[in-house]
Formats: sequence, C-alpha cells, structure tokens
Amino acid sequence: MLDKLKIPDRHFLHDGHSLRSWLLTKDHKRIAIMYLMSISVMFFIGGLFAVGIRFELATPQGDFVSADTYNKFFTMHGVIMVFFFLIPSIPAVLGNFLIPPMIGAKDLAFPRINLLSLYIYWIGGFVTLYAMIAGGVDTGWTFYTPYSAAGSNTHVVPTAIGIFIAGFSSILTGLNFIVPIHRMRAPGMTWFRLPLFVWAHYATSLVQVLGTPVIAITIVMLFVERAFGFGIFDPARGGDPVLFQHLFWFYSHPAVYIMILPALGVTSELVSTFSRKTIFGYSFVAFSSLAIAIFGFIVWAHHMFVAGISTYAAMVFSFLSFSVAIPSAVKVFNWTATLYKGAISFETPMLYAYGFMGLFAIGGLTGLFLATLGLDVHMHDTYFVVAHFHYIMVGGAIMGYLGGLHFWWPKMTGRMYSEFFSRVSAIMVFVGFNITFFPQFVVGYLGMPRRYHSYPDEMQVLNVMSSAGATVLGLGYVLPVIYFLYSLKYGKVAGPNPWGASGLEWHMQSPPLTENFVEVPEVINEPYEYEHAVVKETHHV
Amino acid sequence: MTIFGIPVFPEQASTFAKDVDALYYFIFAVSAFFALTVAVSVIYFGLRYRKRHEGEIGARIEGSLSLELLWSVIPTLIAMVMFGWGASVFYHLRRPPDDAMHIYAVGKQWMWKFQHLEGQREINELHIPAGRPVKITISSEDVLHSLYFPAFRTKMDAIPGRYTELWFEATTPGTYHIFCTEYCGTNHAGMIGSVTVLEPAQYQAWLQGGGETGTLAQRGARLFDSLACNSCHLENGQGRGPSLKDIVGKTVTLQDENTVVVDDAYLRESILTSQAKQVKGFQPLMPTFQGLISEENLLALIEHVKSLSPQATTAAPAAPPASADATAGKPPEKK
Amino acid sequence: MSAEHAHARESHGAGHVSPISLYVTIFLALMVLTAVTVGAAFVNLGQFNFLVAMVIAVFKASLVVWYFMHVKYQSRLTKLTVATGLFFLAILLGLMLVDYGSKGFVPMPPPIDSESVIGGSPAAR
Amino acid sequence: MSDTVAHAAHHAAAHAHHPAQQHHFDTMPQQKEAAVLGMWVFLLTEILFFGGLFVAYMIYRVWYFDAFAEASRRLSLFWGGLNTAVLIGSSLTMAMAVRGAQTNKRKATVNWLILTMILGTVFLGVKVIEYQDKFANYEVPGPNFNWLAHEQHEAAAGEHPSTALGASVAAAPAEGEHRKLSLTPEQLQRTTQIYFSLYFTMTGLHALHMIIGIGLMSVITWMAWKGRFDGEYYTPVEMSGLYWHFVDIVWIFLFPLLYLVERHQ
Repeated sequence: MLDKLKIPDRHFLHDGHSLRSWLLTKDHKRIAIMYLMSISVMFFIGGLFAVGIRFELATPQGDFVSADTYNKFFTMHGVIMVFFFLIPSIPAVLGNFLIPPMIGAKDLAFPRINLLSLYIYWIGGFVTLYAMIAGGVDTGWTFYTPYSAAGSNTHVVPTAIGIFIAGFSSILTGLNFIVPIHRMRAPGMTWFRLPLFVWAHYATSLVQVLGTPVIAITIVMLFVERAFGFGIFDPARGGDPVLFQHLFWFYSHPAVYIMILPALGVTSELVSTFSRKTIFGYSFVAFSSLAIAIFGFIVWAHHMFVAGISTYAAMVFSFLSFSVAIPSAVKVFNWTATLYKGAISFETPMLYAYGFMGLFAIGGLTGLFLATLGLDVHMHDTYFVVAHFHYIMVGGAIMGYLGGLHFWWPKMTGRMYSEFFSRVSAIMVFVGFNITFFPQFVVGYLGMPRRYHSYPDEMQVLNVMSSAGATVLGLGYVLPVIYFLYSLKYGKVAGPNPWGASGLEWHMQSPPLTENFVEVPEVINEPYEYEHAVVKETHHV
Repeated sequence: MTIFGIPVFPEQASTFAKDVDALYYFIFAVSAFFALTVAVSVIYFGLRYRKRHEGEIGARIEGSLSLELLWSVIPTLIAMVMFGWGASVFYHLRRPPDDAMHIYAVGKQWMWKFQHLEGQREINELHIPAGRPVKITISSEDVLHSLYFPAFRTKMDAIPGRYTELWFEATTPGTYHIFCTEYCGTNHAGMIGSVTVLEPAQYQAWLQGGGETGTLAQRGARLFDSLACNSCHLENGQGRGPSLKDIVGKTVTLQDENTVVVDDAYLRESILTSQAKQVKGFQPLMPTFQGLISEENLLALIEHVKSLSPQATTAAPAAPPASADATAGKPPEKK
Repeated sequence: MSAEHAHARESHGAGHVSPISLYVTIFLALMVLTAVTVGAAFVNLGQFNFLVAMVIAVFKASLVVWYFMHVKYQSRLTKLTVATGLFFLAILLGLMLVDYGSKGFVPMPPPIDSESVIGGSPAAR
Repeated sequence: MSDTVAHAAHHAAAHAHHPAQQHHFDTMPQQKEAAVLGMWVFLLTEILFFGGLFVAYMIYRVWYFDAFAEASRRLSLFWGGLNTAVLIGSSLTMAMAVRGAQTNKRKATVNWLILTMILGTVFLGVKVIEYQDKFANYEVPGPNFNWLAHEQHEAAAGEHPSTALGASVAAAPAEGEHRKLSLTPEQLQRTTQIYFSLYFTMTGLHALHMIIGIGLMSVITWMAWKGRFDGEYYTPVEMSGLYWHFVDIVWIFLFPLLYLVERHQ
C-alpha cells in the first residue's frame, strides 16, 4: 500500500518555482509557509536571548554580561517572542494554511491583504531587528512609563515603531479570518459543523481586531511623548504613568488569548483525532473559546494590583479575573471526557496534546494564585509570575503550535517526518520545560523578583536547575528543525489522510492544490464523525 | 523552610505571612486536586482505551449537559471562595491601623531611602521594631519602583509624584530582604537592601544611636523658620495665612466653596502649589515651592505641620513644641 | 451556503439607492445640530454642558452611520459589528473609570527634581 | 444587482462571471458582502484606535477640567466650526459619489469624488492655519511650550484680533471674581500642556486619516474615470465612502470635545 502512494504532480508548492512566484503569491498556503519560515527565524533569535538570560542566571553574581546587556536580553527576548513569534505563530501559519480548506473555501477573503500582512510583518520585524542591532532596548517588553518615555536612553522609538507596524499585520490576519468564516463557508458547513480549530481562530481574530488598535494608539502616545516631548504619561508634566499601564494591559492581557486560544483549538483537534472520537460537549468547547476571548477584555487590571489602583478597582478586577478560569476549566474537562472510551493512540501530535493538557492545566491553575488579591501582592513581579506565563505561553502556546505543526506537516508537505525523533523531541520538550520552569514557581514564592541580573545566593540551586532544564528544552526545539527539513526530501509519502482524521482539509490531496478543492465540497456530516472519515492507514513507526 | 539546605519557602516574619501562606496552601491544595484528577484521568484513559486494531474508532458520546453544568458550577463556587478569601486578606493588607508607626520611603535609581519620624535616615537598610504596626508611605523621585518585603508578604509600587502606602507588623526579629520589583533601569537588581527587625528595646537603643539630626518634625520646624513660613502662618490665626495649629484631620472650606480634609496629600499640594486649593478668606500670596524644595524637606515640613496637631496624629511621637514663636520677623522670601 | 449567509444576502441592501432628498435632509440636520452644539456650549448648564454636547454628537454620528453609511439597509451582521465596537469601547472606558472613579483624581502630581521642564515660574524666563 | 441575483444559487453563477469577480468567490454578491464585512471590521479597529485616545482624553479632562476649559478657549471657534461644516459637506458629496456609482453615472461619480477631495483639502488647509497659530503662540507641547507666552504676546501687541475668543489668564484677583480660576500659572503650564498634547495627537491622527483618505480617493477617482465601475461592481467607491464617513464621525466627536470644553464664561 505504501508503494502506491506518491506525491501528486500538481500541487501548490509546484505552482511556480521562481522567487517572484512566492513573493507575489496570493495563495494562503504559500503565505503560511513564508510565515512559518519567518517566525522560525524569529523564534531562534528570541531563543538566543533566552540562552543568554539562563546563562547569566546560573550564578548569583552578574558575571556573564553587564546589567545593561542583561536588561536588553530580557527585553528583546520578550519583544521578539511575544510580538514576532507567539502572536503570529498558530494563526499566521496553521490558521492561514488551514482555515480556508476547513471551511471549504478556495482562499481567504482578501488574498492580497493576506500577503500585505506578511510584508507588514517583515517590515515590523526588520525595524525591530534594526533597533536590536543598533544597540537594543532595555525597558522590558512592557514599556512602562516614565522609564520608557524619559528614563531609558536605548532605542525605544524604533522598537516601538516595529511593534506598531507588526500590530497591523496581526489586525489584517484577524480581519482575514473573520470575513471568510462568516461569508465563505461551503454549502452545508453550518456554524456547528465548523472544526473547533476554526472556532478558536474566530475568537482569536476578535481579540486581534479589538485589542490591537488600543496598543497601537498607546504606542503612538508613547512615541509622541518620547520623540516630540509631548506630555501624556509623564508625571513631571502632570501625566499619569498608571494610565499607560491601563491602556497597555487592555491589549496585552487579551494578547495572551491571541497566543493560547489557537493552541486550545489545535488541542481540540488533536485529542479528538487521536482518540477517534467526537469531541465531548462540542458546543461548550466552541463557546468557551468565545467566552475566553470576551472575558479576556474585562480582567486587565489584575496586572496592576500593586500599581496604585484603588482597593475597590482591585477587588472588581480580581472578581472578574476568575471568570476566565471557568471556560478554561471547561475545556480541559471536556478533553478529558473525550478520551473516555476512545480508541487512543500516541503518535507525536498526541504526545504534544497530552503535554499541552498538563502544562496548560498547571499554567491555568497558577493563574488562580495570581488572580487572588491577597496572594498577588506577594507574588506580583516575582518569578512565580514568570513561571506562570511561561507555562501558558511556552507550555501552552508553543506545545500547541508544535503539536499542530506535527499534525498538519504531512498535509503541508505531503511527507512524514521521523516518528522516532519527533517522539524523542516531544518528550525532551516536555521534560526540559518542566525542569526549567517548575523551580521558578518555588523561587518566585521565595521572593526572587523578575528582571534581576543578580540575585541572593540562597536562590542559586533552583536557578541552576532552571538553566539546566533550559538546555534540554533548547535541544528539544532544535531537533524538529533537523527532522522536518530531512523529511522534505526523504520522508515517507503521507497520502491525503495519514491520521484517519475527519476534517475537510483531509479531503484535499497532500500537498494541496493551489485552489484547494477541485469542486466546492458540500458538507453533510457532523464534525468529528470518524465513521465517515477517509481512513488511510499509511503511517507506521 | 528548607529541603537539603535549600530554602524553598520564605520565612514568615510578619502577621500577614501566616494569612497569606494559609491562602497559598488552600489554593495549592485545590489546584493539586484538579491537576491530579485531570492527570490521572487522562493517563488512565490513555492506557485503558488504547487503540487495539486498525480502523477502530471511539464510542460516539456527544456530551452531557449535567456534567458540563457540574464542572462549570463547582469551579465557579470554588473560585468565589478564593476571591472572597483573597479579598479579605487584601483588605487587611491595605488598611493600616491608626496607631501604626510611620516611616517614609523614597525610591530613586537605584536605592531606597528611608526616613524615620525620629530623624534617622537610612539607605537600603531599614530598622523597625517587632510587634508594632509600621506604615510606610512611598514615593519615587524618578521612575516606577516597587518596595517589596518577601518575608512580610507585602509590596507596593512607588510612583513619582504620588504617595502610596503599605503596612505590616513584623513578628520575628531578624534580617530580611528588601527588593525592588518594578523594573527601573540598569541597576534594578542592585536596588536591594535589608530590613532588620529588632526587639522594641533594641530598637529604642538603635534610635538613640543615630539621632543627631533631630526628629523629622524638628527638622521640619527649622525649615518652617528658614523658609519664612512662620511669618504668615501665625499660630494665633492673625497671620496672612491660615493658622496651622490643630489643622490636620480638619475639614476646611476652599475659595470655590468646596471642602477638603487636611491630610498628607493636601498639605503636600498646598506647599507645592498653594493656590490650587486656596482656603477661603485668604489671599493667594504664598509662593509656589514647586521644584524648589526637595522631597525629603517636603516630608519634614509635612511632619512638622502634623506635629502641630497632636490629637490628630497619635502615631507621631511626642514632638517637641515647634519654635514657631514668630520672633524671626523675616520678610517672605521672594522666589 | 449557510442559512445565515443566505439570510444576509437577502436582506443585504448595499445596492439600495437612497433619494437625493434624503441625503440633503441629513446634511441639513447635521449642520443644524452643529449649530445647536455650538449654541449650547455658550449656555451655562453646569454638568449638563458635556452631556448635551455628547448626546448631540452621538445623534449626529448615528445619522451618518445610519444613512450615509447605509447601515440601515445592511445585514444584521454589519449592525452587530458596529455594536461590538461600541461595546468594547464602553468596556475600556467603563472599567477604567472603576479605577479612576473610586480612587478619586489625586492632586496634580508635582515634578520632583528642580530641573524639570517647569522649573520655577515660567514667567521668569 | 439586488434580489434577483441574490436568489441565484451559487452553483449556477459559476458561468457569466463579472470581470471584477475574483476566483475564490462564488458570486458577486458574496464578494461584495465579504468586502462590506471586511471594511466594517476594519472600522471596528479604527473605533478602538481612536477610542484609546478618547479614553485618555476623558480621564485627563475630568482630572484637569479647569485647565482643559482654559486651553480649549485658545482654539478658534471660527476655524473649528468652519471645518466641521466643510467635513459634513464632504460627507454629503461622498454619499452622492457613491450614489452616482450605484446608479451607474460615471461623470457624476467622478465629479462628486473630486468635490469631496477639494473639501478634504480645504479642511486640511484650515488645520494648517490653526497649527501655525499654535506654533506662533508657543502652544505646541514640548520643550518650547509656554502657556503664558500668549498673554505676554497679547499684552505687548495690544488687542490681538484673532484671539478675541481666547481668555486672559492673568492672575489678577479682579479676574478671579467672575471666573473661579483655581489654577496657578505653573499648574496651567503643565496641565494645559497635556491638553495640547492630546489636541495635537488627536487632530494629527485625524488629519493623517484624511490624507490617506484623499490619497485613496484619487486612485478611486482615476478608476471611476477609466470606467472600472458599474451598477454591479462599485465596491471600492463604497468602501472609501465608508472610510470617509468614519473620519467625519471622528471629527463630529473631536469638535465638541476639543473646541467646546467650557465656552460659556
């Protein structure tokens, strides 16, 4: 059976080989591939800074780099990872590639705008990298005033411009998902037949479209203050630095959901596919995505409990913050219930899904500690917070991203990667991640503040554990690059549906045609009906 | 608490520490319960329901409304308990008792300056007595900082141009960390210090050791003379400015008929920009001290004014009578 | 084609051609309302000055949205989109006022160092 | 367009493509609906973009009301009012341009579009005059901002005609009788600077949107002139219309917020 499979002659990767055919493409799949390459570069640049950070923190003294350099390291790590890797990651790569086929469309609504968003991303990326090469920026990725407006003498303005530009890329991606999901679904593809991946991206897009403009205007205000000497946030000119924090977190808290919601969508697909069983409580999982997106906008000031907001406001925001916990919990419970009486197998994507569930659960539960007022006063801005959001952003979003990439890689390239090495890498990532970040919860409760270049001696053992774990984690991230590239040429041919999955995208050939479908498909099945899935077991370890 | 000599849990050195840690244990227990439940279930299901043969598919189970309700409502209720408990601890953290001893802290790149009412000034070190509530009023001279006492489980941001406060009651003598937790530039990690909790008697001894500059209020009284405040603010109320005797805590009527309670913030504002809230019945003659007076001198002046209202400021130590006997008839300095 | 889609298409009225008289009427109404806004600003209504100005502005904006931008003839989805924007703007403003409203607007923060922009009296420069 | 086409099933519409129909849409109405939704979603982001600025404005306005009232009187009601009228007029001409496209009148569309651009340019010209006045009076925030320069200038040059609406802020006690001025010159210097920072940011971004709008419109006008649009396909005209009206709406709020803070004293 294996011998019969071969890569089809005609597919989107063969539709022109010139550079021009890539740079001027309007094909959402090619744009997704270019995004994949771009964000991978950014991921490894951001990762280098993380290496620098963990290296410095291996000893309590500030001996590896100077304090200024260290401050630039964590700032650039945050800026690049948040704005140039995590926010575009799943939406711009997997979402771009998969949303049109999942809803049965030939392309996104505005292909040219889709390409434009990639160019905008590149421009924003280049401006930020320029700022980095020119000397870097040391304000922390949060850009709190008045330090960013008046205190720092590093390259705040170019970095802010880079982020501002990249924001438009994010808005255009979101806009380009909302429109086709509303207007371009195939016949029979009702809202409640949409894959949960699409629901998650719909919710994500809402956040991108509603939140990003607020950070854009905040950056504009910071820009005029720093560049022209306007007074808006500067207390020396009657301004209020806390207002900056309010506006900043109005976007930047929901931005966490831009990162995690798509990963939740991926996990729903993976859990269902690899237990060959419809998702438990489809509509609850679908609506919990929307609930997370909307509730995400009413909790921002929990980042500011000790920043000088009123006691009353702190209580209101603490109360509201717990509202996000419920839909998140509902998702985890539904995945667990989905496994019940399934037919479960543990290919690499499922390993990532399992890892995701564990790490996301820990990340979410530690969020409860931070939403609780009395505890947050102690934990705010300590390593507990650092560990918590890395559990969500790395343990959650990146595990989801890698899981999705391993799941759809055969669809994107038509070939399988090495199952052995991918399992090794999945396990290394999971183990390495926990060794890196779990000690940070402990050291955080001990009181170690974040963004510290040096720290008290008694905290060294935990920090060394963290640095050691980061080595394993880093190797786990490098491995996929190798076997993915190897698979492009030598991988086994995958066929259209190597996993026996149920979504519309698996009805396409692998790699798909430029126009995705030969004919507009008509959807007659409910989602995740494995009884009707095109089962082609082509894949063996 | 240490494991193999490695500290894994911070020392408890304030009355809050027990409350905060109890809350921590509670949420930890709840989290551990849910995390383990999920972990055990997914691992068990993963083993029990492994795919046995090619083409096998799972049972078709669409969902269950009662289960969904169960696992929405129960977490909601637990979350409400967490919120309520956390809020009550927080409320306590934010309400300093009236008899709290008062200390000022000013953050500056990259040091903490502490000022005792008795006059002692410390940098990156703080001495306080055990068993007595201490209230710290915090401000900043440049950018945001955050004053953090891990052993006391409390912190508060220092915001330039504004006062914030925190309080605690230390229980165990010893020396503990002070950190700055709001990123403030190059040497953020160097903006650390230590707080030394002393037995009350030792604290008194420590105070005696370093009091050569007089109490804060006494310094304020000298400033009150040297800046010629005393030429207008006569104690008998006959001066060109209102009498400051017994004014703290009172409500005064302003020129625009609004009223304001005289507190630290109002005193500060009035010294810096007196016309902003001009008391009714007085001409706006007072010079503006904005930018002309250091933050520390401002604190000293405020403390002096407060010492003129002994019944309103019980926390203040018995201040010596201010030498405001208008003998020094200097004319108001023109600024 | 989904049910909603088909519905949207039926009620979709981008092709709706409004009479010129309607446009002119709206234009005149907007001009009159502008005059009213300016006039009202010169009458001391205390707190209500702001309220009146905002009510008129919202009304004017609604006229533009409803007639010039054809939302009256658009699908429910378009109306929902407009409402979503206003809803989230209300969240931003409302929850921010939860903080500012409850802590009171603290006295104007003075600059601390003497070399700040203000320095002494600007008149002295 | 309209109902007859809307009823046609999408399969049937596969033939007889309109030349402007893109390959990934089944029908023209579907393409148009997508464009309309896309534009509105974009305007949604614009609402929140300006919204963030409005929120900052509201906070400071409540906080420093007196300073905002004082500073607002420094703006010229004449120019502001004129610009409001001009912009509302341009909204009318824009609506007429879309109507021209809907009814397939090429020349009318082009003419109305050109008129809209002219009105937009007039608006920007007036804005330049207003900005110049601010520069001349040291009212541009930054190191040179000097709230009192205006008075000194006025005192030196006697009655200044263009600022008849601007109020004197001399701290003379007699003045304080009819206007309760609770702010010192130093406070005014700082807090009015916040007002002017917001003024320039808000009107500057608004003007930037207008410039983009005029740029867009010149392309659309050229396309209309070339006869690219007809009664079935005029989406670009309609989209730029939506954008232009949105810019108008922003001004409808900016005008009372910036020019009319407290004019009755």
